[in-house]
Amino acid sequence: MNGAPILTVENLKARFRTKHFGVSREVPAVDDITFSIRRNEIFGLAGESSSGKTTLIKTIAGLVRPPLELVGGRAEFSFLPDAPTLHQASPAAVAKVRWRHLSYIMQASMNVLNPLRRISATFRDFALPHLGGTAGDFERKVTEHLALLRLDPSILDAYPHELSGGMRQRVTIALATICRPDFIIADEPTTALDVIVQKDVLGMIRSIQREMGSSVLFVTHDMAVHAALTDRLGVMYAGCLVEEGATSAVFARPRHPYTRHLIHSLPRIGDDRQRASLAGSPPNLADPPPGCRFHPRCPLAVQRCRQARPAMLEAEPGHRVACHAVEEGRS
Amino acid sequence: MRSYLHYALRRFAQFVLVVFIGINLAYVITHATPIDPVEQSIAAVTSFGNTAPEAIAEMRRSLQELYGLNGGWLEQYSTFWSRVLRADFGPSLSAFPAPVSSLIARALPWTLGLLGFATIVSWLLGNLLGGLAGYYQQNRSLKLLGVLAMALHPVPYYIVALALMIVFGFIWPLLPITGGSAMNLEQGWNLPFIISVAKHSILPALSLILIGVGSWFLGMRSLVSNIVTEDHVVYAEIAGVDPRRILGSYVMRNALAPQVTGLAMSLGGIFNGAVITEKVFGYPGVGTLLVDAVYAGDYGLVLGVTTVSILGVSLGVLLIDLLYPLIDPRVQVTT
Amino acid sequence: MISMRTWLAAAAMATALALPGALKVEAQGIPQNIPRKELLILENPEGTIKNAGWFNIWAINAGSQSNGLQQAALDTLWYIDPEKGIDGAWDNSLAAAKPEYNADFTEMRVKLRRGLFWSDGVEFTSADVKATVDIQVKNPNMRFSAVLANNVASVEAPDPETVIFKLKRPNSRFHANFTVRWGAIWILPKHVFEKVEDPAKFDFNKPVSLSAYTLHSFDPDGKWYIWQLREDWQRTSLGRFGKPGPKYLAYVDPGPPDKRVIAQLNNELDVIHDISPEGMFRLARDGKKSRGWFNGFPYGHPDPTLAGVIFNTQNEHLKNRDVRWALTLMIDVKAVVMAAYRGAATISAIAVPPTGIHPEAYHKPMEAWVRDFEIDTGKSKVKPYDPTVAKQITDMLRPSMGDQIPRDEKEIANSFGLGWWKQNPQAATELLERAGYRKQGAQWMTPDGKPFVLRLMVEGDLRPVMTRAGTMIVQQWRQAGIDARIDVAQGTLLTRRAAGDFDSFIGWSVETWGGHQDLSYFMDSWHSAFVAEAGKPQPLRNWQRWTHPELDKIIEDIRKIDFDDPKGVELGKDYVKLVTREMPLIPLMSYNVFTAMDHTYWTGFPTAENPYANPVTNWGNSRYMFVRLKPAN
Amino acid sequence: MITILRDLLRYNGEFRIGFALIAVVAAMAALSFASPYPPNDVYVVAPDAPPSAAHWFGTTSRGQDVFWQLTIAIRNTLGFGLLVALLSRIISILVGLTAGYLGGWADRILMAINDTFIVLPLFPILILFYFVLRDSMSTVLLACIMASLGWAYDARLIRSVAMSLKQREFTDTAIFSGMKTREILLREHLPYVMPIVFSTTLNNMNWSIGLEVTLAVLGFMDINTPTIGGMIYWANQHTAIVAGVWWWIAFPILLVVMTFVGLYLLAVSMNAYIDPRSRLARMGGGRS
Repeated sequence: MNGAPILTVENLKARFRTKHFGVSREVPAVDDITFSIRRNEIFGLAGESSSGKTTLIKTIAGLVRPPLELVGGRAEFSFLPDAPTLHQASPAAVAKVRWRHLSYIMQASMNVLNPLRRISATFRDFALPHLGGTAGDFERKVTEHLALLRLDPSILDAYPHELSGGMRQRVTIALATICRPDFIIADEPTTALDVIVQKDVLGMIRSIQREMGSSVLFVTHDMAVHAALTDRLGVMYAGCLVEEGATSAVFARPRHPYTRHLIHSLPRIGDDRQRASLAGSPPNLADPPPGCRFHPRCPLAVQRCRQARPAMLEAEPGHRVACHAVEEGRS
Repeated sequence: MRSYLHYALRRFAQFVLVVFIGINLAYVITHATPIDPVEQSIAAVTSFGNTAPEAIAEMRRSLQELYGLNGGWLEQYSTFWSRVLRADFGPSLSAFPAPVSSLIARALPWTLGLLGFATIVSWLLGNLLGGLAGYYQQNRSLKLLGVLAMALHPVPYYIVALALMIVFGFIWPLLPITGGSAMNLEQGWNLPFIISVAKHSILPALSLILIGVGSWFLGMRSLVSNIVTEDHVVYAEIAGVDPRRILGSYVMRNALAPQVTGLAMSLGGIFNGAVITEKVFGYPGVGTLLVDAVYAGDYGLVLGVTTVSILGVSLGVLLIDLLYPLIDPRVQVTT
Repeated sequence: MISMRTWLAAAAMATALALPGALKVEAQGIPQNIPRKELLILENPEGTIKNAGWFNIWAINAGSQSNGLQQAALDTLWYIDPEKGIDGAWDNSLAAAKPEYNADFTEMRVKLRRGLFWSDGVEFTSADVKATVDIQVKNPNMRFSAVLANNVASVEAPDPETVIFKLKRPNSRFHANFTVRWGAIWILPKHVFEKVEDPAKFDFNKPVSLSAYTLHSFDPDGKWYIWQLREDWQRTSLGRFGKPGPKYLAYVDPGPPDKRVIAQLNNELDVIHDISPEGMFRLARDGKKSRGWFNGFPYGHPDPTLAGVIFNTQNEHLKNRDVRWALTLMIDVKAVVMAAYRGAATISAIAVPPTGIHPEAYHKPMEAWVRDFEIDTGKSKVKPYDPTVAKQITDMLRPSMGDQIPRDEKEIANSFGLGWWKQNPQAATELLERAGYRKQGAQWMTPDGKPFVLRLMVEGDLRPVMTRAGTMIVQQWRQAGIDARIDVAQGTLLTRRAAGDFDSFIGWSVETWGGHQDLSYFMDSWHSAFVAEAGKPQPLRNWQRWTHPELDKIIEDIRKIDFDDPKGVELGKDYVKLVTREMPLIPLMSYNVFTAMDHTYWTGFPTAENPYANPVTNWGNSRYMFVRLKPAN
Repeated sequence: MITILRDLLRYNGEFRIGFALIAVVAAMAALSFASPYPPNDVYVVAPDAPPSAAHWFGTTSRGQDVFWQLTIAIRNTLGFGLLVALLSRIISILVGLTAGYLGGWADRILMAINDTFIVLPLFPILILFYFVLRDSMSTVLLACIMASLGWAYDARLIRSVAMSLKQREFTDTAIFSGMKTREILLREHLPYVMPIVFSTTLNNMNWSIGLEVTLAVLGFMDINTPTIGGMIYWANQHTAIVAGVWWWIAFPILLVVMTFVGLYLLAVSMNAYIDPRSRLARMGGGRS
């Protein structure tokens, strides 16, 4: 793997601020997160729902708009060197980068295609400004790309509602990869699909990534998908990154108690032991517990965990974890 | 194509139902009255001169034929419908013996012009500004527009028309406040006449537009502020699609679909507004005709205008419904 | 952000385009392409004419009655001016002389003027008069068919200047049908109508004129009509008085009263037919050259029409004379006059309009009788007349109106009238009790024990002044304990009064010549022979459906004497006494019309000082003012 | 209920303005009971007086005090609006709940009729009613007619709420426990529909008052009952605008516009309060 990071995230902080009928609320959904993604790798981001995964990638992708606001830190792409985050870069610079270098496969991809436009129009809107060329050239490129993904070019004439869910997701992947971007963010792209289609789509992402040599930030709560697909893995809990390392290493030896819980809760063939379920529920982010945010549910929690935030420290080379227990060698 | 046909048939069925219920309502109302239209007509006609008893008897006979009051209930009812279908409402009492249909035909283009122009302008302007206000929620002048719209939109047409008339007719007399065009101009496609019609239409149209814009503005603003958070818009933004294209093809256009339905639903209400606005400004359309017909006790004319407005409004709604799939391809499948 | 500015700019542009030249427009309420100095603009009080292209006035109720046709194009045998007239109230128009009857009034002979021509160049002759009768008798659905068929046995035209009417019955007033007071039987052009298959369905567009003007153009939407002076105006009956001043006449619909006032303030409407008193006051104050019939208060022209409360005497309660008198004695006429005309009215206690020559003929000579008139309520005898009411009204007005209110008794009598019935709740109570009504608390109950409900029908904003009078009277009745209600009938008042579908209404059934003392113009139609049964349409003009043997006797006697016979006045006085005793209608005041004339472009309008004609725009008689109008400098 | 009111008052600007406007209007209406003049009588004070200490809003050309006349007029107008709104609520709740709950053919038929009433131009129909009923057209009768014409739009809203209720668990529970349709609708669904009923009531009042003013101004109303439209009608009769008696037109218009804007703002803020999105935001759990 070539080492230069394509994305460097440092101390990134973002929060929601809402006010409704006098009840005002601040939710620190991204709390001091640091990590980086290298070229030509698939980086997985895991965590339960509402652990801040989507907010993190929105912040990285520069989609910061009220009630979400950026508090500090940076998320710098190598193809846009001088801007600390996309959000702070000039709109013209961002417009150039988008889709050409950075594309996105969204959660709930059922609804990401404009229901009132034909697929071909969406392709034109998204990719034509980047690819340029004559209409004929463009059409040929799109058709070729669809062929690469083994999609029938006739879908271009369809409206989204005329396609099945899986087909729509494949179209979205084709759309996200048409410009051969350097960096693809994929947010739960397979969640709503049934298992067979899911497998197919994952294979598609894998092959196109290999073919193009792009980097992928792949977000899902499904640890099995991570195991099958990603090169490296980050685990989020309550707005914080708690563990990060090579996927194989993390799976082989999960260090954070929460990661361990996630991995152990995966069903395994031939394993019918009763799995210990985690007590409690994810914290209310509007009023997070002090210290380590996981401590109310952590079997290893001690007094220190209740008071001080654990720092993200390298437990092994390339494998970082934020846990007092690991730091103290208790885990 | 088949699904469109299916959709069109359904809309047509709804149109037929509206016309059926509306016109039956008119029939029931007019036939439930204790007033005998024939005696009323005779009284009206004879009130201007000494008329011989034989002449009255003769007139009664012909009027009874005209109003379809001969024969049994069923025969009367079918005569009524055949008259409606032939657009034949007999002679107008207040303009005897001119047929009601010719009076309506004369007034209808004025109303269609005024109503059509005002409706289209207010719909476009209201949606444009409302869409912008929903998209650029922090913009101050758009916020101010929102406050204005909120203050204007709930006010009834009459009050706005009266206020405009006082301001531009009396206090600051810039614009003509009565009539459809200046006097002694040849009606037709000549420039002085067209300019004159345009001038005379400003105030009536403005009173319809002021209220219309407000309601479309508020509707569009709330639609857009919801749509901008929808996935396909966010996705297009992430993709770096040209913001103007996003605003146009992703936000506005998608918000327009419910606004088109809204237009169909509020056409009747806008027509109500046109009636009163025309009366305030003495505009020679069907609204003025209707109110004057009531003042004059012109039974056939009142019934005729009511029927034609029911037909006209439902036709307008049908037209919008039939064009709706152009805006939203989904309806063909979902309905 | 930039793109949003673009959007906003576009929106602003669109708005600006929607108001083409808004900032440079003036209210353009006058006909285009005609020099203003040659144009007289008059109000057509009928408003917008629905079937604008109809000029056949001989068809029933069709087309406009006052689009200018009545003054600019139509003519008939005689005119009686409601005022003094240019050359006396009586004018021989198409006729060369007054009508000549035979001894038993069964034949009327008319001598016609020669040298008069229709606007298409055809000469007017006796054949046109004969055709006017024959065509309408032959087609029974025409406007004057019934009256002609009832009266005329045959009509002969032995030579071009002589017409002989053979009547079915003696009728000394037959010529009244061809004598213009507002309107009359107009003469139609034989050469046009004889070619028409069904004259009742013929629109007569473009009309052939017998008077000084011809149709120039008209609005198919019915808002305006423009008439142009004939080149050969001298070949019309109006030619006798010299060349008419205005080359063009425009009869327009200027809109509701407030718009009329604005139009005249902008000098865009020379003659307003009628407006509210408030509008008249505003014009008198701010219109530099606007004035009414009187230069100051009370402004309005008193039409020879008696406004009053008309009872439906076929109504269960109103059959009873005591009830009718009780209702009269509940009224304080001063408040009614203030409410209706803000005091600008001429009151009358008797059922003859206090206008024209009538005060001299009836009101003043009968003042002594009226003062002595006595009512016996059964419990007491009262003399209900209060001769000082007009003076009381002027006293009420003087604080706010100042010196324009006359102090001279004669002048007061001239513009405000004499006395009226004094409000007398006690006498009213006694009369009602004698009629079997009982008061329960504050509420009058009918003899059968129900609350006494009485509706008073008004026309609403079609006749604002009368509506106000009605509202005031209803209030006074209510305060006296009757459950009285106002009933706004708008235009249907005409229909409903004919159908007898009312308890009482504000209006008139007494209309007179004004310039002639003869009362048969309205009274003849009050004969019991014409009264319809309840529920059947009542022909013109006995709306109260009141009959009395004495009345029939008076009417029959009048029919047997000559139009100018002084005995007519004596019979008229008998009528006044009878109606005063019976009170089938409560006389209130003359119908004062606030006709406002703008002297900016034209001078020489008829006024109280120069009463040669009536200036109201819908009377056929008002045509005489055209020949007296001169352009202002 | 009181806490809702307090919350709305404290935190929602639109509600605050609307509440203030309606409070003023309601206070005016309440004052009518203290009026020193009989409401139907004319010429009780000197006519045409401009606003002064004695007559705050001046007097009319009919000799009525504009202020006191307004109090009774707005009371009658509001009363009329309320009556129409209440009567039409009965129909729209009935139709909306039934259509939403039953679904299928019943829903289709009801909605077809419903849409007809949305589309029909009601003003000519009302005029037709006036035309044939004439002076038997009393205020109460007009209210009944308008109620039976003006329910459709709100029935559609209620139906959509009812449809979503049908999906909820408690409906199934109620069905299993053997409740009849009528009981389910009245006991289980109605309470959930009430908030939207309340906000549509306000909008419906605006609608009916607007039509009342329009009809009265044209003289198509019982003019024996003083209303806002009736006041403008009489002012027009006396050409108040050109006569310079502007206070006769201005104050009724001002008050009725306050009513319209007030009712509208109340409805809007009420809707925002009911809206699930804002409710969710209020209760916490703003999604990331």
